[in-house]
Amino acid sequence: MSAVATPGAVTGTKVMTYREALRLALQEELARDERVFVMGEEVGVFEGAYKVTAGLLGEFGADRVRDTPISEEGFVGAGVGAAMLGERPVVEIMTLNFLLVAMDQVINHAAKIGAMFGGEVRCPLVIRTPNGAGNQLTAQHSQSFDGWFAGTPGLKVVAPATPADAKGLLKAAIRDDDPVLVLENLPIYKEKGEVPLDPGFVVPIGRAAVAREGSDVTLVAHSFATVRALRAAAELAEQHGISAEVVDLRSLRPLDVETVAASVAKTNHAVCVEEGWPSYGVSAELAARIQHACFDDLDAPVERVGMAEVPLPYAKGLELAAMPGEGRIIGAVLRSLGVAR
Amino acid sequence: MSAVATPGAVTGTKVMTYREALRLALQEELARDERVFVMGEEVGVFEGAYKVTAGLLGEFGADRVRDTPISEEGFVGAGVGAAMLGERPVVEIMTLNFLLVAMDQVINHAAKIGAMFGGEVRCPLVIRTPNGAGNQLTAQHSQSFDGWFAGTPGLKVVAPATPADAKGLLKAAIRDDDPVLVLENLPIYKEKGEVPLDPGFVVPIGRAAVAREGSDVTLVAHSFATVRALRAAAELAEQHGISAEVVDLRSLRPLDVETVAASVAKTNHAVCVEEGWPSYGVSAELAARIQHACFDDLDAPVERVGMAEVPLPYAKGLELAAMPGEGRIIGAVLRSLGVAR
Amino acid sequence: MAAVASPPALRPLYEQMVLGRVFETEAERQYKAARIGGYCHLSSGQEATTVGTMHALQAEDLLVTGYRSHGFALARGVSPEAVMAELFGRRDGCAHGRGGSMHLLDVDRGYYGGWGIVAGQLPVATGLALALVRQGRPQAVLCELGDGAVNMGAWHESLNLAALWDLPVVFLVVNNHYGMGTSVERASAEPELYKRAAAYRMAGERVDGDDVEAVIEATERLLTQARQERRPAVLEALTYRYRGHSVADAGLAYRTKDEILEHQAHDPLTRVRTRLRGEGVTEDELDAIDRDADERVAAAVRFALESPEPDVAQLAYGMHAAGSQEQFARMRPGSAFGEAELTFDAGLGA
Amino acid sequence: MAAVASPPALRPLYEQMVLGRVFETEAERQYKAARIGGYCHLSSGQEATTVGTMHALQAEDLLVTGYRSHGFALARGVSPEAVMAELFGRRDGCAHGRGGSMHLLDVDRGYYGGWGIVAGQLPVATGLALALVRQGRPQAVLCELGDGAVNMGAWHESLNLAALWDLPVVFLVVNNHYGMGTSVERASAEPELYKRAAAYRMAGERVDGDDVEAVIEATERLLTQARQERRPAVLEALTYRYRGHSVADAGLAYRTKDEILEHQAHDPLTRVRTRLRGEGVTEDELDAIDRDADERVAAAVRFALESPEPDVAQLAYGMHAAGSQEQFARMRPGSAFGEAELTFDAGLGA
Ligand SMILES: Cc1ncc(C[n+]2csc(CCOP(=O)(O)OP(=O)(O)O)c2C)c(N)n1
Ligand SMILES: Cc1ncc(C[n+]2csc(CCOP(=O)(O)OP(=O)(O)O)c2C)c(N)n1
Ligand SMILES: [Mg+2]
Ligand SMILES: [Mg+2]
Repeated sequence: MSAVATPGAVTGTKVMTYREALRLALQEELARDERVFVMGEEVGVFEGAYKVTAGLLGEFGADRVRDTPISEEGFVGAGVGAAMLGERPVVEIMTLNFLLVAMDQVINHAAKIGAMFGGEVRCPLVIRTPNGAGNQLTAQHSQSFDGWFAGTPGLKVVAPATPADAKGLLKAAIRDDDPVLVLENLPIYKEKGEVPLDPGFVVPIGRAAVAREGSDVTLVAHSFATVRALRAAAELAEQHGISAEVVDLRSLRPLDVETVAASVAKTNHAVCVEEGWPSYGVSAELAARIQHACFDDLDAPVERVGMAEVPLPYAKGLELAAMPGEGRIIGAVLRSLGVAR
Repeated sequence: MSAVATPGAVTGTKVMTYREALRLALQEELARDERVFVMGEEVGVFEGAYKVTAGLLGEFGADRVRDTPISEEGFVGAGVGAAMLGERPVVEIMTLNFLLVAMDQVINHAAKIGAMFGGEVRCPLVIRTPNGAGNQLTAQHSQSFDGWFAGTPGLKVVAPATPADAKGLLKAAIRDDDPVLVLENLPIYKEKGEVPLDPGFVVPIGRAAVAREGSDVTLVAHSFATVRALRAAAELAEQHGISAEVVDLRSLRPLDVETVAASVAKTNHAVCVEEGWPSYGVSAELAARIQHACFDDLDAPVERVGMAEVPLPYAKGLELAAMPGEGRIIGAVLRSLGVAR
Repeated sequence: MAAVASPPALRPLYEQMVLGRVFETEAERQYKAARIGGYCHLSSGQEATTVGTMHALQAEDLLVTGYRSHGFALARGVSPEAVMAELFGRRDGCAHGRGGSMHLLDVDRGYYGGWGIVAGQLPVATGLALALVRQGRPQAVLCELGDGAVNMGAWHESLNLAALWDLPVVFLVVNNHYGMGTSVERASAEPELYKRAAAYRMAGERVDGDDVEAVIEATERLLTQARQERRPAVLEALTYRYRGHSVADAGLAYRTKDEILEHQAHDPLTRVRTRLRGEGVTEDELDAIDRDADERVAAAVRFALESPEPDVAQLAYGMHAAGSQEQFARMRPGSAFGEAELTFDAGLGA
Repeated sequence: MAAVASPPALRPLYEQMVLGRVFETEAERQYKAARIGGYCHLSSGQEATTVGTMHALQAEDLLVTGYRSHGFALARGVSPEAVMAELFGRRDGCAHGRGGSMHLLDVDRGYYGGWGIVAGQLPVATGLALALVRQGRPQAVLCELGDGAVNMGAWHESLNLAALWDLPVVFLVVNNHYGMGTSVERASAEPELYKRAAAYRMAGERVDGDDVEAVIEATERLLTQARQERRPAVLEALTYRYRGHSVADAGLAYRTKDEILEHQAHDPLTRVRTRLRGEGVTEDELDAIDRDADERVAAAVRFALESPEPDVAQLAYGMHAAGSQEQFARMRPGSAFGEAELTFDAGLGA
């Protein structure tokens, strides 16, 4: 699997939203491989709760784009079983919060199959679902459990931050022979960017990207936190003359520690940003890896920025106060660099 | 809540197993408070899959010691509802692996109640369950998801390592007005120790303990990993003349960072040990906290020791190779101290 | 509360139903004016079921609902002020602005929320019923859920426990024909949902959820059985949702305008209005009721606008019980993400 | 495979049943000799159900079971050597020593495991049936579960999906009266478990699980419906577990010795033996069958003992597909816990 275009491939790019890039990836893979089918609540007639699958039912029919009852445990498990027989199910979970009712199928079934059965059978299942907060959806609908899955041997987890990576990583996930969780995000769906039109374009799993070059501090993030980090980096440059490098993880398992470590070795400062709660979260693993790989390079402790550690409240003002906004990222950078605000 | 004995209380201690200490705590609390009741699979007639509740059905009857069908989501949720009406349910989950089917009730319900309903209602629920591996129980039955719960705002998580703490923390959990997960462990049930007989004895939530004093390196652990750490510390003293301090976390949320940091400030070296998978695990949070709190004190990167990152295989030899045994802990200490083996 | 025998007075029921309808219309307007955010699920068209079931529920009984709950809260007696203020995310809301539209509650009225995970409220309601039994209280729990929720595992486990343990709980399935865009026939292998009660040897029946008197009769009968004989039951109320799934959904991708109009042709409010006319109530009196509802809702909006926003310093309010602050004291050093500032048990402020 | 019409020959069935019984007896002995570890669930007493259903299952059909599966694996044709070697945790086990007693499988025989979470295999089996339909294959899936599994949410969701989507799957409920120490009556509000199929408009029936011919007849009929008409079904087989829940359980805390003896009085093996005597088979011939089973199992033990232990360097074997190694290459630096040594796709070694 690589980002190299296939011979005689379509070239050029098009500016589209993250949502459209995901749709394009699904459309291309549905057209490419009979074994691929999409399954989930409201993916067909309703065209997706967040419209990612809009138009696919009309193009591919109800067998390839299958509406399900509200039964996450049942249809995630059905995806597991279908994958064991060689199908390529792409299961949509309306939001990550609802995957909690299907945890047993993901963790105790999909993730176990390869090793537990001695390599005799595989489970090429894709689960795609958005995480995140920001729309006053309140405590039960505003969560990010990214690290739980990234910490589960047997799973692969990707979390694209750009439309191009959304297309390339979803396609890579569908073509992968192992279960892959594709973490999307609600606010990121409307973000725009250049997307390669080549149907052969895939982004390899397990490779981070330097989203912005810099020399003073490294911001490490994934998914929507990368968007926040880039905004903070721009402001740091303008307002504070600080040059921040932004490493976009893209994959959480496998985690590309090499790229992160190389950046911190250069900047000597690291701030890890995530949408979720930091305690026992993704930023904990990042800080642990960075302090280990870059012990002699670090001029200051690794800082972490994430969601305030409360169930997300409804009131707009409270929710805003809880979010890992650019202001808090910049504050952490200044703390790391020992600069008074 | 404190460890101070109540006036006119029973004094003295008795040597008993961790299992017996848990049973004593349940017995005392069932006798003390009518609102307390035990519920779970096989807790009554069968006397507990691991015999923790042996004898309680006979003493307190089927209403206080309630056998359930195999329906974790149902009866964990029933515990949530009963707690909202002022009962003090103590729900046993046969092993932590099975809590996966009830995640939604724990994370999206129990943990949310206090904040989401604006403090109008509380959920004094206790869930107790053993984690861990070591008995060839294989991939679906050998897991530790400790960090998932410890990373969830709204929950409290304790993980005692000694019979005395098992009694004191389970009692503290039952008396606490918030949902508390009591993490037990399969191999630890048979461990013996002195246990205070005073029914007023409780161990405060959120306080770590220095289980062994030392000066060269700090081993940070919880639950059965603390037992391993203490064994490793003894061997380090005998075989290598290395003085290891062992900090037993006892609570994972709230996490007593102060006690950990104070120890590392003294030893300048830290090795975090856990039974679970280290990536995105408890040791990640510990390393992240330590590097932040003790940046100037550390003479070497924080090391981590945990389960090999594979679904646990059945074969004894493979399982042993995967476990965070004393040998691997000692190896990490020597690495941290820069001592060749 | 009306005894099982005597027929309920229609006028107060009509007042409740109109209030519900007017409230939802105003909520949608306020949502579009960006004073309400998040998910906002309206129950316009379902008033006979909401008002009828709440009429049958006694003061000491308990109530649990899903997220489509404005109507239930109002009919249970929560003031339009407290509900509207909650939708506005204000301090005087019934959840002090923390819960919003999906998480209304009023413990004093035995209303234990307002839950957002489909079928997640069923195990909770089962536990409330278990607590009633343990406490020797003679009441029952009414647990509302939608037609889409009957395909979740939580439904099965909860009904089995309730039946096995003889718990006083009535599961009210509000069948408004769709779970988002999925019709009952596309979701449930047994589209006559009440029949699923038989899998637990539980009583199950179906009622015209647009006939408020029929709803009251059936609910009272099943609640009485639950209270007196500790027999749980399923009551399926057939009704229809006029608006989209939530305010964000136009509600036409999966059904026709005609279908909606056909249902509106026998609107539950109109049906009661006609009955009242028959009983000699004049158009003027009925219009007065409508105007009164308009005024009550307008007053609720004024109240909500004046209620203060929650204090950001109270971000973690209610998360943990009093005394927890001390337990968390040692988690702070080394924290790099402001957790240190969180306080759980301070008051809500002036 | 016998066609639906002609009665099955009893002798090969008896041979299979005896093999299953002898294997379990030996497995218990080996467990106590510490050559087998973990959880070990025996199916002694349930042979008519295991052998009968496997007789009805065609070569191209698929099989999924729970963890009490030695008998199913053997009756499906997995060699006693491969099963015993798996219990011993050896490289020649059907899961190469990775799965143990609970996770047997044999993909070549359409046996997709061997699962340990109660009811967790039901959604998986439903998905296998969905794949059969998508691939236009005319076969069906047989999914085994226990009486305790029918109270899990996964049962409900799986049966609803299977019925809603017309999937070719037969859910075989092996009702051995207990889930660990809990009798069916204490666990299920509808103790006639097959009746729960009605909640999905699905066919459900009960069969004497100790009568191998009755089991074959019912299983063949339901599997044929599943294959030809894509109609899923529930088959409840009433049988009894002689030993404890697992080898660790004496099995007497929740039932009496008399109850066990009473069931052993009409032992499924004895019943077939008597029938064969009636057909003129001599005691000597029958004893020869028993001796032959003893020898096959003894040979399996010898084979297992000689099979090599898995190579510790292959700790992560099978976890990830070929090619994954490269994806994980950059996760290693900074890793402090030996993950670097894990290899997924190297061979199993000699
Ligand atoms: C477990 C879970 N899955 C999905 C959702 C998203 N969701 C919210 S409401 C809804 C439809 C529910 O329909 P129904 O039960 O009929 O209730 P109604 O909205 O018609 O009142 C869905 C799928 C959820 N909240 N929880
Ligand atoms: C979700 C879950 N909860 C609990 C367990 C522990 N457990 C293993 S087997 C078993 C009893 C199952 O009984 P039954 O379904 O009747 O099958 P049988 O053992 O009788 O064959 C239990 C409770 C489990 N494996 N999975
Ligand atoms: Mg509905
Ligand atoms: Mg059983």
